[in-house]
Formats: sequence, structure tokens, C-alpha cells
Amino acid sequence: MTTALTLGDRKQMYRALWRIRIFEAQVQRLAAAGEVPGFPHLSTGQEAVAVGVCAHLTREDALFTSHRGHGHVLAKGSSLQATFAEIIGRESGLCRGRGGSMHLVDATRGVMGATGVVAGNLALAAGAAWAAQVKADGSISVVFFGDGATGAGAFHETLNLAALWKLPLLFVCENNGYAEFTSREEHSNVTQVSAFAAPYHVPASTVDGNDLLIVHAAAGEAIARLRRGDGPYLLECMTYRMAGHFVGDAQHYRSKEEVAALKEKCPIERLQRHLTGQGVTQAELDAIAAEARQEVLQAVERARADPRPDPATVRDYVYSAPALATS
Amino acid sequence: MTTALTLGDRKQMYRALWRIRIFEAQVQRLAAAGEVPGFPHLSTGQEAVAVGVCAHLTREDALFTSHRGHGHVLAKGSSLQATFAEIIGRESGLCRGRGGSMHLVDATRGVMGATGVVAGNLALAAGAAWAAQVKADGSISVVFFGDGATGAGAFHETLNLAALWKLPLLFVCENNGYAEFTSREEHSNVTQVSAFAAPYHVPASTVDGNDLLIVHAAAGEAIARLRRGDGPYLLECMTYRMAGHFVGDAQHYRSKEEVAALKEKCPIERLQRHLTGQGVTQAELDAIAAEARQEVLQAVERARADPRPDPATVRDYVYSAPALATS
Amino acid sequence: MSQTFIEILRRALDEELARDPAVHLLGEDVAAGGAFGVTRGLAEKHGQQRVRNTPISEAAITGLATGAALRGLRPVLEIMFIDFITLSLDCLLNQSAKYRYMSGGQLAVPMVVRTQAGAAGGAAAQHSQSLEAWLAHVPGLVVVAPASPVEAYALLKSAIRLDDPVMFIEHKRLYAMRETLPENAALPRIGTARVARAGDDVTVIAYSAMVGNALEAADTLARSGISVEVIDLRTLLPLDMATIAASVAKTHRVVIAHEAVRNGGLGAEIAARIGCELFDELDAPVTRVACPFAPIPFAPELEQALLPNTADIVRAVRALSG
Amino acid sequence: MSQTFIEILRRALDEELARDPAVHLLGEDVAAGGAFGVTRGLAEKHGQQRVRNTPISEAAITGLATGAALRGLRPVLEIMFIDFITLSLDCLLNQSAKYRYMSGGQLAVPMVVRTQAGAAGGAAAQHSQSLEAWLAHVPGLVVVAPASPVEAYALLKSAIRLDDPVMFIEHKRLYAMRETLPENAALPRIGTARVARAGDDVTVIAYSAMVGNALEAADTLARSGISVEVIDLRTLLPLDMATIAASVAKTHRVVIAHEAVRNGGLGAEIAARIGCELFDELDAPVTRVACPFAPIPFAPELEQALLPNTADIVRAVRALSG
Ligand SMILES: Cc1ncc(C[n+]2csc(CCOP(=O)(O)OP(=O)(O)O)c2C)c(N)n1
Ligand SMILES: Cc1ncc(C[n+]2csc(CCOP(=O)(O)OP(=O)(O)O)c2C)c(N)n1
Ligand SMILES: [Mg+2]
Ligand SMILES: [Mg+2]
Repeated sequence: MTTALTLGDRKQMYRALWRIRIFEAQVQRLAAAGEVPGFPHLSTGQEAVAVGVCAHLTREDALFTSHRGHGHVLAKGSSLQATFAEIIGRESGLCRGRGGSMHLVDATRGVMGATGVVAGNLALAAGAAWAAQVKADGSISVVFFGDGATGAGAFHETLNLAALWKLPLLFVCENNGYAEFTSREEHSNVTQVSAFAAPYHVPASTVDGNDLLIVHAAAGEAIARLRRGDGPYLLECMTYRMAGHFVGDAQHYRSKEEVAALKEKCPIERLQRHLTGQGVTQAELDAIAAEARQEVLQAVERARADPRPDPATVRDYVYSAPALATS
Repeated sequence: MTTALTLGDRKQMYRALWRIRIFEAQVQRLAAAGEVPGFPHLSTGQEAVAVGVCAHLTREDALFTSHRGHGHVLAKGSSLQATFAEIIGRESGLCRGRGGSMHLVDATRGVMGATGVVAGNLALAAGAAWAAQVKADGSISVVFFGDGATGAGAFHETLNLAALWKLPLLFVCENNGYAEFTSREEHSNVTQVSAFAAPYHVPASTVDGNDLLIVHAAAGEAIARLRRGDGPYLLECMTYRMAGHFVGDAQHYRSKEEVAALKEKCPIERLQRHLTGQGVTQAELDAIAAEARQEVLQAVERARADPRPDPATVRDYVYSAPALATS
Repeated sequence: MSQTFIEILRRALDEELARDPAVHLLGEDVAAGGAFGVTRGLAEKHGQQRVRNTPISEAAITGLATGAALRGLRPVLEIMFIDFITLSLDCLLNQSAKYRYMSGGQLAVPMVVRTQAGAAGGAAAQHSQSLEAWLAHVPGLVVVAPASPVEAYALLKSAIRLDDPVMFIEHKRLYAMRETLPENAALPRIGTARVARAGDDVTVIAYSAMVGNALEAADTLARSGISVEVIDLRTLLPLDMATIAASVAKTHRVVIAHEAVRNGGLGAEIAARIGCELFDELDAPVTRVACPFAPIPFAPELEQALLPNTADIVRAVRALSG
Repeated sequence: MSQTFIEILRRALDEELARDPAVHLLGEDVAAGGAFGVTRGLAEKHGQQRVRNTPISEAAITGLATGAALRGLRPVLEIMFIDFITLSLDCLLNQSAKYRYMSGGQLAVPMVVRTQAGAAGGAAAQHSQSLEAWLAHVPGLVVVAPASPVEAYALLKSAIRLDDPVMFIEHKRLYAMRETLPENAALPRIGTARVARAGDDVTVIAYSAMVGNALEAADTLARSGISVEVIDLRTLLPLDMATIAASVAKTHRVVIAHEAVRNGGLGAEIAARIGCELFDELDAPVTRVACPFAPIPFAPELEQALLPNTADIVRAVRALSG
């Protein structure tokens, strides 16, 4: 099934891209101002993957993401305010301020968790897929990870398991050409991540991850297979992170020219060109972006006004029952 | 380089197969008599891989093996007596009785170690290959492992590293169709282990591991590449373990017919047929086997007479200096 | 009718599989009965979907169990030897144990990891370890180590019903031990120790296979008029300090016995707590009987020389009561 | 001229690379300077063959370093966060630590694993842990945790020269600390603690970043006339009990301070040993200042509420001397 997108859908997606872009710009801005604890990783430049894939998911589907997961969580439907509140450590945050940027969970929307350990939750995503298979409720599981994660054994162990058990698991690799400061050539001898699927007889493809319509179509086909019970699929999306590895990264490892050249590839501009070609006026596009901006800024301001967690509650949620807690 | 084998070489190898076969029969016999601690794993039926590969190695080459490593160690040149003494826990054993069947080390012969953790030393073998590369002494590193080990992430991580760094590392997979009681179909979706090499652009092949001459030729070519500095190679040898997974295995998971049918494939009988075809008389073949038998039995008897370790030395060899030891 | 530890574990798993459709077993060879036969016949009875063989992928199967637990299953995972739990630890430490906390209480990980530990018969350095102290240092985990078949039955069932990740450690030396399961045995609460033998002079705190040694030592010592109270911890995390305190208040002397190496073993935590919380109760230093700091050697003479045993406990108790 | 902890580590590595051609650095991003800049410039100076980037493969690179050490190199491996040491543990526990023993003394593993631990600034549950107690429970390993740049310099050089696998734990809060390296500083012997401040009333035993808190607490307490002796352990395995004993013989009161969770932390072992070996010296229970048993939360208020600090040490010392 390739979902036919109406022009309205495409405008919605344009807006979704902007929401993520602006949301993360706010993370960056407030991080510079010292309001964001930790070291958040932005997905700026990679938003099309999040929006293109998540468009096919329902709340019942499980989503797992990496350290670079803000976009995925928003695209899956989590509240802007609660997500931002989590990233700045508020009690109103998705995880009551316990998790932070790298550990976003929103169970009611099927956001099952992010991880700060590279490749650390691929197998968890397979477990969710297994649960879906057992329950036979038609839901699937999706896991986002980077090219660097393919160096980790957990990726390969999970691929084997998913293939063997025919799990409804979509592997989405966001191949942005870097693992931190190390380029792909220096961390892997493998030309395309999708090539890893072949030995397992798992179908796979590599697509332009900065073209939302291409990602959407490819993800649609892959997910349709999954829902039919055909087993896992590996979707590699070629993309580029326009921001540093984390907020504050001096980016010594890549040239200004490289970054500038790749800004060309910006998925938002790409979709904008497409929409303009479809006759959407610049004024309308600007209005969509402005609306998204407005919505995000309001959510951010509300999150900033939200209360901080009560230190007295710091030891809550360790065990199912207080009797199990240990000093 | 494909080493041309003289008839004399082939007779030597016939003898080498018998040495391993008889050695392990003695392990089995004495295990039944309660003289072998632990749970040794026999390579009965898989000897051609050990002999065919190790024929190309020198003492300077590093060898790493698995829990099923007696044959590899003997083929690399370790003493029958010291190896057996280790397996029955004597002070004269390769590791002074500290290691046992699953932890054979004979550093002077380049036997760098066996492991009881499946896939636990593939990366160590890569490290030895890295050291060889740094020293540029022309030596290589070889690691033997089973088909089950390909389920472990360490295998894939090591393959990537070896490919990326162009390490002189020969991966030898003894694919015997089982991981303990679980058949290959149940533990992997991958038809041939050699297929794992392709994404990394690592050359690989799958050969009949029960045909010594085929193994010898394939290993010869692979090792010649390694010595030329062409990077790693993955050699998959299809074989069958004629014995149980460990001594004492009731083998509920496979039928008597399957085992009987596969005895046909016995690498010793195979080489025997070849040698007969080359005009070697049955009498000569029998004499070779009898000599091997004699040699092994003598070594075993000597090992059995060897002294046991002194309990007072149990805490030796933990650290480089006594000052570092802790109670 | 008496049953072995293995048979009673199987019975507990069988009953839990029948009771709750969310319970699933997985691990290497478990559908083929498992390396030690614990799961024999369960795949045939409950189906290959409920009792599943896995590849040799400890990391991924631990993650698989964790992810499935997040989505409503109650997986019981078998890790064949505790020595290989190293491969599961990233998941256990960084995911399974922390999920409830990191999600602010949104999610739970109701899973059990059954594993087998300890030294016996030349299993050697990589198949003989006792690593429970690592697990007991992880907030979010529960650690259980039964000392007898009947205890194991009840604790395994309780563990499966708990909404936390439970590490369930079986000792290879106990597998052949036989007991008869009483009818309608009450399930003990996880987190409670038991007094395995009452006594007045010295408290010996033990768990897993060492409880047997402690009871043996108590018998021996009784013959010389020393009355030993033996506490079987059962749950290693959390520790039942109330039961310990009650005993120390009576005996004022403590020996802690475990098979793991002494340095950094669970005995350290117990001794530290007793030394701090029960300082005024102590008439003598808290003594630990444990493995000296070395890997487990292969040769039987060496293995026996290294492992702590009943005689070591007897000696330690005598030294305190002397 | 003063240098930061990071700069001094770099200097030690630089000198060791120059001194011994067997020394090689490897790890994720190390040729690009490393995530914290410790190795900046070293690849340029010593060549990409001596300072190598690796894939994100903690298990394999630990094995790689171990295998290379078996064959004569002296690898210095960087594991970016101690939280990821979980992925190295199979190799460290089952191979690196045991090789000498299992081979009956044939082989050695002269390697150093540098890693970075501790909580600061909202790094959250998976980037803030203190897992040294796990490592200190492994026979065959050596564990070092410096408390200052000058100490780190000397200990790192000693570690590289040792013929055993050494875990070298750096604390993220110390990275910006500055000190001036004295000329021709003697290298301290691994396995020896130091008295960081002499005192008479109470001994505070600490290591890594907590030594700073202990010294701060000692300053505060000095103002109310309580004289605190601060011991910096430096080496966590093996423990220097002689230095501890000398201090306890003087003060008879002990506080142990570490950032790791109390339950099963290194303080347990230290307290247990003091309680046993120095029983008659103690005038009060050995107290532990450590992290309560929970994962490290993200929000700063929660993080600060959980982590042990100077005030906690002050309070613990006062309670003992009160
Ligand atoms: C197991 C582990 N090792 C190292 C790190 C440090 N680290 C964080 S992100 C990262 C690079 C990840 O690269 P990739 O998977 O390509 O994701 P990207 O950051 O490019 O989105 C590394 C090495 C980590 N978080 N986990
Ligand atoms: C990490 C790990 N998991 C499980 C085991 C238990 N085990 C020992 S051998 C084995 C099967 C290995 O299969 P394979 O690699 O094909 O080697 P084979 O025994 O067939 O020679 C298993 C699962 C182990 N030793 N290590
Ligand atoms: Mg990347
Ligand atoms: Mg096999």
C-alpha cells in the first residue's frame, strides 16, 4: 500500500517538519542560555524521516528511538509542551523530568522510549514486535537508529532474531554519514546499511531521506508488508545532520563548505519546492510556517513556566512497591 | 598460493586426522570413567577443518579456538601429552591444570586460547591480527568458531573491524548445523554463513569441511591473501559433529538415522578413499592409523601418570605481582 | 512424592504458563528442554509460541524480553550460565532496571531472568562464577537466589507475578536436590529472608547452595554445644535487614557465607550494614566465609582448595565463639 | 604553568606514546580528539596507526585491545562513558582478567581501559553512573580512580606500564580541574592510597571526585574544631588496607564517601574490612555517605537531591564525633 497523499496531507506534513525544526531551534536557543540540562542532540536536517515514517503509524504502534529522537516523538503525536517540558526537566514533562532528552517515553502514544546507549533499544523494539505478534492485534514496532549503530553487535543480533521470528519490526536507519566526529568511511566498510539485510533474506531499501515524499512512500510500502505479517523490513534513509552532533559541538571534523553544500539538501526546502510546483503560494507556505512557529513558541513558553519536580520525590518510581526499595 | 601436496604430505595429514580422532576417543573414554573434570566438547567428525587449515600455519601465527578446540590445538603442534594432561587437570598440562578443555593455551606454539563463551574470542583474534599488522612480521591470526557463534553480536562487530582495518585475520566457521540442541534453521535465517562477509566487501567461501583436500586448498588460498596484506577472509566449512554436543549429551534433538547417514561423510574415510585411489595400500593406511593410535595412547598414559597441581598454588597467576593480590 | 530442584522449577513454570497467557519462556535450547532440562516438555505442552528457542544472542534476547515486558508480556528468559549475563548487562542495567524510573512511572518491566551460577566439577573459569553482587548493586532490579526446591518453586512463581525485573539465580549444585512440595504452599513474599534453623550463639547468614553448608556446619557445631542460627536470605536485593537484626540481637555474632569472591561480594554489604546499623549489638567482628580472590581453576584439587565449604564455616563460627 | 585534568591526561599519553612503541590508543573518536578532547592532537603527532578511531563496538574493541595485549602491544582503550562498559564486560570479566590465570601464567594482558564516570549537569540515567564496584569484584583486574590532575598523570603512566589489565576511571566533574605538574614527579605505586590531609578525630575515606568533597568538608569541620584525616584511595583494587589501618588506629572513627549507590558500592567492602580487621579500633559505626538506591534522574533539582555532597560528609562526621 502506497498511501496517496492529498495536497492537504502534504501541507500538513510541511507543517510537521517546521514544528520539529522550530522546536529544536528552541532547544538550541535555551541550551545556549543554560536552561537545558545535559547535552541534547538535534535532528535538524533529518526531519523528513521522522514525519515520513510516523505518518503511517497509529497510537497502538510502538516507536523506539535513539539519542536523536525529538523529531520522532513529535511526529508520533506527543504534546509539544510535555516534550519540551521533559527536555528542560519539568514535572509536567513526558517522564516527569526523570528522563530528559535521551529518554523520552510517552506510552499512551506508543512512544516506548529513546536510549542514550547507541543501538541500546533495537532489541527492545523487537520485543515489542514480538508482543504485537503474540497479541495479533495488527500493530507493528518501529525503531530509529543511526549509521553508527550498525557497528554495534546488538543491531545484528536483532536483525537475525527479527528475520527468524518474522517479527513486525521496521528498522529505520538514519544514515547521516557520521557517528559523532567519525565519518562513515572511518567506522564502517559497508557501502549501504541496507546491505546488511540480504544475508537474512530481509527486504530492504535505501532512499533519499531528505525527500519527505520518497520517505513516505517507501515507509508506506514497508509498513504495509509488516502489517500483512511478512516480517521485518530495513529502511535506510540517507540524510545529513545540519546541526552539530550535540548542542555545543565545535564541529572540527567537518568543513564549513561541506555543511554549507549540504544545506542545499534541507528537507524543508525540498518539500517547499515541491509544493510551490503544485501551485501553493509562498504566502500560504509562510503562513503554515508562521503557525507552526506560533504553536511551538507557545508550548515552549508554557513548558518553561511549568513547575520543577519536587526533590522529595526523587526516589519514586524505582520499584513497583515501596517495600522493595533499598537505601 | 595453493600448496601442492605430495602424497607424503597427504599421508601425514591422514595420520593427523587419526591423532585427533583417537585423542578425543580417549577423552570420551576417560570422561565416562570419571577421569575428566568438566564437560568436554569433542570435534569428532570435524577434524579435517583443523588439519586442513593449520597445515598452513607457523608457530608465529596466532590461533584462537572455541569450546570445541582440541583438534585445532593438536593440529597447531601442541604436545599430545601436555594437551591431554590439561584436559585431565594436571600440573604438566598446557595451562598447569588451571584452564581445562575449554581454555587451552600454548603460547610458544601460537595457540593463544580457547574460550567457553561462544564468540568470546573473535575480537581477541582480531587484536592479535592487529598486533601482527603493527609489527609487520608477516604473521596472521586465525579464529575457529561454530555456526551458532554467528548469532552473537561480537562476530559482526569483529567482521566490521577486521574489514575496516584490513586485518590479517582468517575467520573459520565450522558449520556443523547445530548450536547445542538447536538446529541451524531454528537459530538463523541465513543460508550460508559466508554470506555475512559480502556487505563488508570481505572475500569468503563455503567449502565441504569434511574433505581435507578441499579445506586445505581453500585455506591455502585464503591465507596467501592474508599474508599479502589483502585483509581478512571468511572461510565456512560445512561439517557435522558425529559426537554429542558435549560428552554425555543424550542427543534427543536428532534422529539416529540422521547421525548414521552423516557418518558417511566422515573425513577420515573420505581421505582414506582418496589415498586408496592414489594407490596407497590398506595395509599402509592401517599402519598409519595404528602408529597414531600408539602415539596417542602412550601420551595419554603418560599424562595420566602426571602429577596433580598443588592446592597451595591455587592463587598463583592472578596478577603480575604478589603485591597486587587481594584476599 | 519428592522432586528434584529441576523438576520443581519445571512445575512452577508449567503452572504459570497455564495460569497466565502473558507468560512466555525464551532462551537458548529452551524449547528443546534447555541445557539442564528445566523446560523439558513445556514447548510440547504449551506450544512453540510460548516456549521459544533463541539464537546465541544474549544481548538481543534480554532486550527482546524487556521490550515484550514493556508491551504486556511476562517473559521468563533463561541465560544458560550467569557467566554470560555479562552480555545481557547493558540491557539489564541501562534499560530493564531503569525503565520505570526513566519513564516517570509510565512503564514497568515484569520479566524474570533465570540463570544458573556457581562452581562444581571442573566447569572452570568461565562457567562457574557467582556474580550476584553485580546485580544487587543495580537500583530497579530484584535478585532472588533460592536454597532448596520448595523455596525455588514458590520464589519463581512470585517472581513471575512481580511487576519488576527479577534476576532468579539457580545454583548448579542444587539441581539434583530433592524435596516434596507441600500442598497449597503459601508463596513467600519476595524480599523476606527465612530462619532456616533457629539458634542462640552465632548467626550464619547464607543464600543459595551455601545454606546447605551452613546447615551442615550448624549440625557439626551443635555437637560441640554451639547453637547456630542459619538465615537463608532468599532475596538478595532488597535485603531483609529486619530478619537479620532480630537474629543479631539474639546472638551478637555473625558469619556471612557465600561462594562468590569475598572482595566486593554481597557479604560486604551485609557486613557493612550490620556494622553500621547494629554496631552496639556486636560482640565480635562480622566474619565472611567466601571465595578467595581468584578465578575458578579447572583441576578438581584446585577448585576444591579455592571454594569455601562447610569446614570453613565451622572454623569461622568457632573462632567467633572461642 | 597549570593544566587541566584533560590536558595532563593528554600529556601522560603523549609521553607514553613517545616512550614505548608498543603503546597504542584506540576508541571511538580518539583520533578526532575524543569526546572530551583528551586525545586531541595525538593522532597528528604519533600517527593514525598509533591513535585509532574505532566503530561503535565496545565489545569488539575491548577484545581487540585484549588480543593485541596478548601479542605484545600495550593498548590504551577509551570507553566514552562507564555506562557503556557493560558492553565490554564479557571480555573484561571472562577474558582480559582471567587470561593470566587460565593460561597458567603463560600470558599477560597489559592494557589500560580509560573511562569516564559520575554524574554532572543532567547527563541522566545512562551517562552518569559510578560502576567501579563491579570492576573491583573481578579477580585479575586493577582499578584506579584518580582525584586530581597530578595524581592522574602519575597513575595513568604507572597503569600503562603495568602488566595487568587496568581500569582507569576518570570523573567528568574533575576534567576542568587545574594543577601544575611538579618536575620529575615520582610515579606512585599502583595499590597505594595517600593521606590527602592529615587529621586526628575522624578518617574520611574517599576517591575520585569525592576526595574534593571530603577536603572541603574537612575545611568546614576544622572551623568547628574537628580534625579530619582524608584518605584518597587512588587504587580501588587492590585496596591499601595498611594506610587505612594506620589512620583508623589514630582516629577510631570512619566515614566512607563515594558517589556510587551505597548498596553494594565499594564502601561496603571497605566498611566490611574495617569492621572485621579493625574491630577493636572502632569507637563508632563506620558510616557511608553515598548515593541512595535509584537511577540518576535528569532534572537538576532531582540530580542534586540524589547525589551525595560535602554537606552530607560534614553531617556524617559530626554525627560520629558528636
Ligand atoms: C554504546 C555507546 N557507545 C558510544 C556512545 C557515544 N555516542 C553517542 S552518539 C554516538 C554516535 C552515534 O552515531 P549514529 O548511530 O550514526 O547516530 P547519529 O548521532 O549520527 O544520529 C556515539 C558514539 C553511546 N551513546 N553509546
Ligand atoms: C555466550 C554463550 N552463550 C551460550 C553458551 C552455551 N553454549 C555452549 S556451546 C553452544 C553452542 C555453540 O554452537 P556453535 O557455535 O555452532 O558451535 P558447536 O558447538 O556447534 O561447535 C552454546 C549455546 C556459551 N558457551 N556462551
Ligand atoms: Mg550517524
Ligand atoms: Mg554448530
